[in-house]
Amino acid sequence: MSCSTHFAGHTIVHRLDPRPRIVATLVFAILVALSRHYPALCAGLAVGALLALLARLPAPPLAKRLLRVNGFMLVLLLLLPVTSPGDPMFTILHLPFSREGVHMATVITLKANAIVLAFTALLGTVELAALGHAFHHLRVPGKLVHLFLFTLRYLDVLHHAYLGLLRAMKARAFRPRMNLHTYRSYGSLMAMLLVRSLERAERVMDAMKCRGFKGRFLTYRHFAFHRRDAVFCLVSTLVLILFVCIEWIPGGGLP
Amino acid sequence: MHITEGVAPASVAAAGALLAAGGVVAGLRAMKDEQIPRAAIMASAIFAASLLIRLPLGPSSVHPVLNGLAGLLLGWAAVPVFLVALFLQALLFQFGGITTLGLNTVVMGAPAVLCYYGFNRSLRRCGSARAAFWLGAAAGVTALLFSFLLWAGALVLSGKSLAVIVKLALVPHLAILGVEGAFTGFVSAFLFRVYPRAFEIPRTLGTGTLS
Amino acid sequence: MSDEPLLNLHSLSFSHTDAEPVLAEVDLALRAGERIGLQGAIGSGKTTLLHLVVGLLAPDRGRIEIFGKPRREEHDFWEVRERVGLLFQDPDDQLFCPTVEEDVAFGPLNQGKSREAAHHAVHEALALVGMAGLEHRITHHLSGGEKRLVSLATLLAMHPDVLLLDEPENGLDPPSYERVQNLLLSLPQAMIIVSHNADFLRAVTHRCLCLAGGRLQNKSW
Amino acid sequence: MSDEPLLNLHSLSFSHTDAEPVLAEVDLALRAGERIGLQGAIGSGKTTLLHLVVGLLAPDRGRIEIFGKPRREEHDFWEVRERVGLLFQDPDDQLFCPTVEEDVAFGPLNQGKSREAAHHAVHEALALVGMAGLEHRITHHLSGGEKRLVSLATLLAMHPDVLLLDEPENGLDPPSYERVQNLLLSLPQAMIIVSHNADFLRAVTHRCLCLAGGRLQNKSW
Ligand SMILES: Nc1ncnc2c1ncn2[C@@H]1O[C@H](COP(=O)(O)OP(=O)(O)OP(=O)(O)O)[C@@H](O)[C@H]1O
Ligand SMILES: Nc1ncnc2c1ncn2[C@@H]1O[C@H](COP(=O)(O)OP(=O)(O)OP(=O)(O)O)[C@@H](O)[C@H]1O
Ligand SMILES: [Mg+2]
Ligand SMILES: [Mg+2]
Repeated sequence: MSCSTHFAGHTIVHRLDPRPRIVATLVFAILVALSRHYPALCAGLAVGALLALLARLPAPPLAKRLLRVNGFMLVLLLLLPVTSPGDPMFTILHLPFSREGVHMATVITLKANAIVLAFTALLGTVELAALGHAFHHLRVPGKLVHLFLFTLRYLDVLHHAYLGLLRAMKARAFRPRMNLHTYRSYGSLMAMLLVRSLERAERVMDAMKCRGFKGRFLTYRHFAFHRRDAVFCLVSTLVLILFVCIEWIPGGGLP
Repeated sequence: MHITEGVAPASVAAAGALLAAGGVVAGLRAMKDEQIPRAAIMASAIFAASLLIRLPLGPSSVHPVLNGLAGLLLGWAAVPVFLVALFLQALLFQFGGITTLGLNTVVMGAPAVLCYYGFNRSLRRCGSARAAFWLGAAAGVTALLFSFLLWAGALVLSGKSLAVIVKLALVPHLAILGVEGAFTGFVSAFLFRVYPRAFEIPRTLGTGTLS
Repeated sequence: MSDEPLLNLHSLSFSHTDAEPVLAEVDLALRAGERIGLQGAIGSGKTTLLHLVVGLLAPDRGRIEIFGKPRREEHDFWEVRERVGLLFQDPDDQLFCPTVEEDVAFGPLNQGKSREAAHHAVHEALALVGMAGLEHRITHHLSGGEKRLVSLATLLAMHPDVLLLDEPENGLDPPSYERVQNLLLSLPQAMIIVSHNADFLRAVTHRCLCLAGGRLQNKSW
Repeated sequence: MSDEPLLNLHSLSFSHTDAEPVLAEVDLALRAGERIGLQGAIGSGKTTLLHLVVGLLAPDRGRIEIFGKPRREEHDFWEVRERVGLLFQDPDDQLFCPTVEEDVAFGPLNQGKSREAAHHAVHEALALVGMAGLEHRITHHLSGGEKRLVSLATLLAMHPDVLLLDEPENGLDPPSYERVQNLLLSLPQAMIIVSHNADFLRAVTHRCLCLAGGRLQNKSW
């Protein structure tokens, strides 16, 4: 069991170099976040959906993620039109639904779904350790990259330790209820996990020193930039330019 | 208490990202190379705990936020630690999101740093596990309360009409305060008895390097 | 109770993932007072079998009957866990409270005992494993052998009818090893004991089983 | 080099806290090609002794001489750590990179080797422990035995002159156990091997020492 797995696969998206994927995702997310009009937002959603299809994201987990975002959006869709001041567009049960409210809720929903789809398809498909190395090549500060890589390494160690302790508690007839005994027991569980991990952190530092570590990390893995990556860069640049045209050049993007 | 993808308009998201970047740089400078494994283990613990531990509350359950605890144990390094934990949550589970990553880092990280300044020193000097419990509990409550205020502020800045969400969230969050306080208190008292070194942080805001 | 087995597994199958099964059609009966040894290569599923018995994992197929009742749902196992003590393979999993006393009292408190009764059970159990006087020690600072013995005390304090012990002798130095061996011989409970150590099993158990390829076989010495 | 010991400890004393000392006036010499076994009760200070040798802990009193030079400061030990391989008691402490390949390459890269040379060292070391083909596996998905063998490969990739092995056979099933035993017999390096298992030490080492009460004694079989 693992709580840190990416969407593995062998599609064209999976085989792309992670570095241009990171850059493209970031630029795309920023542009979508900046835009306000329906044509561009719909185009963004289409791009996100296309990427998700290309990456063959498995339906059930993807649906769960989208539900997590859209659950909140549903609340917005129900609340915003009623609570935003403005001209009523229509009324249901005597509640006036304002035009501004409907507009705002729809825009937020479109943006969120477009970004989530693209983000999941492009970055959710990178093996996590490779993502860390890609950050390194993109000049993210070294300490942050190593913090990221170490965090990955210890996620599963901790997860296992947690499962072990939780089972031991259950095996001794523990049942979570709403009382101080429960909070204290979970507190002990968490603290014991921390104590053991903090001590482990010291031993890991020792192990690194023993292997000649003198305060500077050296990376071993490198990426190869293939022709398909060049094609991806070109296509994504074009798509992003087109997106800017649709949103910001008055009437320009659309015939 | 994450700000969901797409909710914050560009200006608010950008302001959050800038603030977070400042905090992360400060945190990285404060963190020595030797502390990287320790910070990483805290990041995994925070990530795992918020995912796995469910504290029963009435008919439902809540997960601990732990940013008060992170501040007590990490100082300024809590900010990059939250950046990493939140990035992983967004990437793997779509809690929060990438355009709101900066905002969420501020919402979680700023109260952590506040707790460091407010409670770390007294915790190191206090004389009994009971005192450690109350100091930890105070840190947990303070951090969560402050996080809620930041979260509410960011939402209201994003659109006046979003204030209604804040009103809806107020009552459940007040209930959570007690649970978070008790939980952080028990963890602090445990650490105080078993591993008091946990509260020693070699150096804060320093002039170290970024890489 | 007499001849009715305390614990009865009928053609139990289990796999951790969709991969090949760890256990395939395992049958096992444990009677009162009986001590059974369980051997098998690394990763053969010994720990998995013990975890199935107390409901920490749910079988894919097969029936589990404990104390004469079938056990299927989580709440069926609540009673089981109060009467069957499981010693974990890694003593670090077992001890999670700050002090020895709190840790040993955790089980009795979960059984609904009063603070006084729990206190009494703690002292009795620690005396039984020869660790009286360690009440206020920090569990985390105990040595490996002490951890193992205190873990055993956490079980005994719950007065279980059955003990499931996962490598109780692993990583012990000779004196602690001998203490564990004598303690097991002196306890009246029925037990299943997992170990890689044939000598230990020969000294402690009545009969020995071997888990291989997901199946249980009788093992002769 | 001939008769000059690789490693020489002179009346070394050490205590973790202000409490009673873990090591008191320990003397030890290790010569080229020699394999020394080290036994002792739980908590007797075996691990502590190995950590002192590579400078992870600093002695309270006494002298450490390695490769003919006295070693006192942190930077004295940089050379020591490049030429003395320490196998940690818990393999989870040893493997900290995401993949096996990166982990094994970590040491050679720190020694200043080029990427190609490191690559070569990785494959050679993995082949030596019989784990060739595991290069791209995620370290934390390895089984216990595999972790142990890969940890050993991380040391061998640095081509050390001395190996310090802390319970290298612990928790292994018979086939892995045998593989480790044969590997150690086939390696040319001088070694100190800590273990609770007398049979293992008898098979692998030339002589055996016992740590008790903070002092080292020769042990006869
Ligand atoms: N949580 C899990 N998820 C997936 N596979 C698991 C899990 N736990 C154990 N396994 C696998 O199931 C198999 C049986 O594991 P188990 O721990 O029962 O073995 P074991 O016989 O106790 O071995 P050992 O002697 O090493 O303790 C192993 O192959 C192991 O890798
Ligand atoms: N970091 C520490 N702080 C305080 N005491 C320690 C620390 N590490 C070890 N000790 C104590 O020092 C003593 C020696 O420990 P060490 O780990 O060297 O024993 P060991 O011989 O390796 O035991 P084992 O066979 O269990 O591995 C033990 O009593 C232990 O409790
Ligand atoms: Mg097992
Ligand atoms: Mg040791």
